[in-house]
Amino acid sequence: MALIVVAVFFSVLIGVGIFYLSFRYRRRPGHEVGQLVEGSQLLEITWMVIPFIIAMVLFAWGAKLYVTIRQSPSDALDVYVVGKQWMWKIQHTDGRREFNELHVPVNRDIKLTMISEDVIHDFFVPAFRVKMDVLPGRYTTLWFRPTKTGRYHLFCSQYCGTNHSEMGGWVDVMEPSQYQAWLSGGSNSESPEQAGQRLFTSLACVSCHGDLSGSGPGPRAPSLRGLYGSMVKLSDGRTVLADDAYLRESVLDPGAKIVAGYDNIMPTFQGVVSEDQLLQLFAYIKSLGNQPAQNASAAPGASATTAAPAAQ
Amino acid sequence: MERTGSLFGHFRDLDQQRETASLGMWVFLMTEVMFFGGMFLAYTVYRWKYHDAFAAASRELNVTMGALNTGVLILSSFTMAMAVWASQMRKRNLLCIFLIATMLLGAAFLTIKGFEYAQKFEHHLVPGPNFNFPGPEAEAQHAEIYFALYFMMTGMHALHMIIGEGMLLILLIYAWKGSFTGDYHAPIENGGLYWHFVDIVWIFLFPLLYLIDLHH
Amino acid sequence: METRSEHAPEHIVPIKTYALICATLLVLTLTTYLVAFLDLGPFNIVVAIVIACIKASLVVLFFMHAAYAPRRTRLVILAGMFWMMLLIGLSLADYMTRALPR
Amino acid sequence: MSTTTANPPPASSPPPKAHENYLNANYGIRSWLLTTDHKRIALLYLVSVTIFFAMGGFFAMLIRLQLLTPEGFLVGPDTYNRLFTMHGVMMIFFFLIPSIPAVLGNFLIPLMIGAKDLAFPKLNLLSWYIFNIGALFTVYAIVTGGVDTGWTFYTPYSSIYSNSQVSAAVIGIFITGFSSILTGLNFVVTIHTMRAPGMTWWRLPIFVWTQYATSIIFILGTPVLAITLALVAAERLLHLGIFDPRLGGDPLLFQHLFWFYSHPAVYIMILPAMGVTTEIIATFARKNLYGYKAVAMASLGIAVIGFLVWAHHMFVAGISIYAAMAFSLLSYLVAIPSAVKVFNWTATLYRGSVSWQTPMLYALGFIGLFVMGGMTGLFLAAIGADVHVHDTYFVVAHFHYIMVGGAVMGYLGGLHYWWPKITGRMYPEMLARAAAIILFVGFNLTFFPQFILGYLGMPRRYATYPPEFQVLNVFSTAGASILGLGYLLPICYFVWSMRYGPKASSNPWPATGLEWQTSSPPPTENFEVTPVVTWEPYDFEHRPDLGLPKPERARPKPLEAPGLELGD
Repeated sequence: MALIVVAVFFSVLIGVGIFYLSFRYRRRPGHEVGQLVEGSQLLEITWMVIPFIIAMVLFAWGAKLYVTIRQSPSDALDVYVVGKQWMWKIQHTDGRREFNELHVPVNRDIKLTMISEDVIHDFFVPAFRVKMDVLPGRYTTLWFRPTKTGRYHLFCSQYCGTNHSEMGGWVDVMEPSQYQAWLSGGSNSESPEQAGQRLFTSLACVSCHGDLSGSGPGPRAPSLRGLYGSMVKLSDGRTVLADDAYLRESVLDPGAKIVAGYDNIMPTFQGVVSEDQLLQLFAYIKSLGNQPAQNASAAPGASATTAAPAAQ
Repeated sequence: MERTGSLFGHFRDLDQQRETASLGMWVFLMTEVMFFGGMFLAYTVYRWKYHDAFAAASRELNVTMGALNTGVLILSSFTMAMAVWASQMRKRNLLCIFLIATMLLGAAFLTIKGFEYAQKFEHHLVPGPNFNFPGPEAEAQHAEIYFALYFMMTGMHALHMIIGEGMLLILLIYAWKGSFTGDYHAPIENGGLYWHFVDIVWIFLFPLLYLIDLHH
Repeated sequence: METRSEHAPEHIVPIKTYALICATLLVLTLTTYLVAFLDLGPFNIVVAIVIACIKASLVVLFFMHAAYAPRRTRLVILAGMFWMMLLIGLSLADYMTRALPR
Repeated sequence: MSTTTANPPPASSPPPKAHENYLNANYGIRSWLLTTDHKRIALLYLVSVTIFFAMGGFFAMLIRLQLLTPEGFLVGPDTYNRLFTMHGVMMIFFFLIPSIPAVLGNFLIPLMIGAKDLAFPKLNLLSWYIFNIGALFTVYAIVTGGVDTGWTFYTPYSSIYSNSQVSAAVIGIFITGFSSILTGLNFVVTIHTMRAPGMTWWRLPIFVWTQYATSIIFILGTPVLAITLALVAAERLLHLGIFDPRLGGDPLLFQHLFWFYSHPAVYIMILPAMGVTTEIIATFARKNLYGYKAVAMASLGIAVIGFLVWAHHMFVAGISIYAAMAFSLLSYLVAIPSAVKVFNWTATLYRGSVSWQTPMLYALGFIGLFVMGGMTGLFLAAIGADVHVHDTYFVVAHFHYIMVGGAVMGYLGGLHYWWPKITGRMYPEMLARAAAIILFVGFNLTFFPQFILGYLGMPRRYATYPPEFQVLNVFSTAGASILGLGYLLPICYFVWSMRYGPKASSNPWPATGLEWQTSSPPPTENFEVTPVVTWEPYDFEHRPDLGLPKPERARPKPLEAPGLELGD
């Protein structure tokens, strides 16, 4: 690492410099007072400019890496993570749910969409060099691509209360075939899409948004078919991307962004649906894909995301 | 340190003492700027995020009372400035009269503010378990943040007013004794600076809290 | 930073100035109150802030004698303003860019 | 050519017997508790911060014991969380922040600039009382169950979920904040208006420059912390949910506000220590400071740029990518003035006459540890690398290198350096050198393993940890016990020397500052006659009053450009 080289170089430079100078010019009889040495502007400027250049190089390197870390690739495998005191609830798009353990296939980009039910947590896998805070009330994302199978530590690294140090577990990186076996091996719980579809009916979303079987709009509200990843035109003229954050806001604070041509009649579902259920609803909405042709070009990334699990 | 006349022992002369006192007060006021600055940041962030809820919530405030209070406070600033003037001109009686006027105006401000607070309690607009805002639930939640900020900002301002009133009372007692009508009136000047600062805070609070979106 | 030379003699502001400033402040208060009822779109807030800044400047310059104060005092005032802008500006730099596409 | 009008005894003559000084001017508890003498107030602060340092150190000891074994050696997680929180709160708010400014700064600023006292002596005493009242609240929080939020008080944990004594602790810190504000205000005004004739800005000792820079942070940063903590307290006590995520509140808003103060607070700790180091290096190299103006300006530069970098504590907290980049760039800029200081200190040794007395050991140790701490800071400022090491023991090690290796080393070095001035007595030199070396060794043994631990991925604030981290933790605990011994030694011999130490002359080293021109300990009024300054700072050559021989060569040629760091 360039950083270590720079750090060691300067530490040694200064350390040796200090020792050499303070030994070379140690106090001896006949050498009781130091000599007046005038400052040199050139020297001052030199040792301002050189560290500045090094700093800027390091900055550029760090920033480039950071952008890579923060930008998830579009064809990543989606996994949803809900943190709460003091456990991780993990939900795969194919239906398996697990706690404090995350099974992923090797050599595949994995994208985590994370939210907290209570305080701030932090999803940290030292072996993958990734970490991201998990916030209440807002989604954050994290991605990585494991290249070696094995079991790796998973830690919560944002202090979150009494059992903070117990809020961890393992990331299991498996061969794709093993992963498939693991996926199908779990209890036959319904997939998030199915659960989301059930919620969609039981929460009476259908009565306004329609049953989403066709591509037409619902009775009093826009159809959600093909919504995810598309650009939505709002009544105030803005256009926004329908991502997780947008869906979340639309369910919990429906008045905030109103689709052009519709009235603000939707009640809030704050306190009615849990974070888990929200993610199930989104999974269902996503599973409806981007069928309407006019949206396909608007969000190529999203269509790939939804297509990915189906391909397996 | 002993004091000779109005010069404290660790200063060389009265000029140095006066400059020191004035600089000290100004520096203190800058700490106050940062103190309120924290709340202004919170306000700006939330107003930007939840503009509509803030607008709706601000319409629950009594704009007339707010405007009236602004006027009262500006007048009190004027009387305070006159008090400093009286002290500089060494007119003791006038100084006391202006100090009393300032205190009365300050008290009037606090009384009006008290009525406003009472109204908020009656209308269940005080954040907490009894908060009840007419409107959709999400908007009500954001309105609760608005009212939390409203009470925090105006509350801190009112606290500064109350401290100011206490300060004025002490200044009045010394002024009555004639302490500030000689060549030493740094306390009156500094008291004035403080009072004007509190006025300035309100000058910003009024449009930010009361006048968000009145044209509906 | 020649602080020694700044023994400015005490400046006494005439009453007339105070009265004029006070009247201006009251008029501006009325203005900001009335303007709030007009629909200026995004400019409502701009007008409100500008008027508040003018009022605050008048108080600082004349009631608080900053107009006659030594340079050092004005430096202190500017530093206070500048740091508050830093606090608000740099924080907003985060909030305003969060929703931007990457 | 250069003498003061003030000064009685030349450096070589013995101190006059039992002259009246600030210590023996009057006696009795009232004369101390109601004093407005900045020197006595400094000693009051010394007592207070030593007590809080001992408390914080005690918590640290328990923390290290707990981490001896993976499953936790001593206490349950609940207690452990309280331990590290109280360690942080005590050490940061009640020891590190007031240590050098309130003790050494209080004592020295008026002496160094030739004033009789600070500008507002009563305010100074009031600051001490406010400090202790705030501390009482916090101690109350400790004895009634403690606080478990971490010293950072992140919402919503602190505002909603924690069941511990958050309110009392937060109110305590809020109150103590005003002590910092008033101290900073006092220093700024004093440095502006109370300087003696001839003491121009460019003749101020660097220690005064750094205190000035520190005071700017006190004044402009602390109020923001105060209001932030007030908002947390209001949320807990009055349900004013400004940060409450259930209402739509933003948990990052608290972090922005908190770090706006708490990052510059790091510079509150390190800047004065840099000032101390500068004084010591010039004195014990008996040479003018290399690049005086650059060092002075670097102090102000650090204070100002230090305000622009706070969000580097939030790179993985969910701030926008753009903001993260801006703050990373700005963070690197702080490295420049810091580097300037280090290079200038090193260059000062060139052609000096270096003696390895105790304060010098601390100062050289400071430079070494500060460079280590600063270099690892580059890892944290590089946003990409920060993602990995953030919130791990790497960060813990980094800030202990800065705060303990930097600030505490500086504080102890300063105490040794000015001890003869403060008490009029010398400390036992050999013992003190031994203590300095023990501290240096113990410190590195404690905290260097933590860099590795963090790099391997051990998160901070863990009461228990996976077994593979045990070896390094045991090293760290072993180092901590050596470090603990290193702290006990100075406390013992300082107390001893107050009564039995050999009497110190007014200028034992000798040094050039004004504070050495008055007797040791100084009289209550500091100087019999207001001194007039006619010499440039750290000028040993033109100061016959110091009683030093003339340097062998009269006129050295200016130092040549680069290559200097390597020797000559």
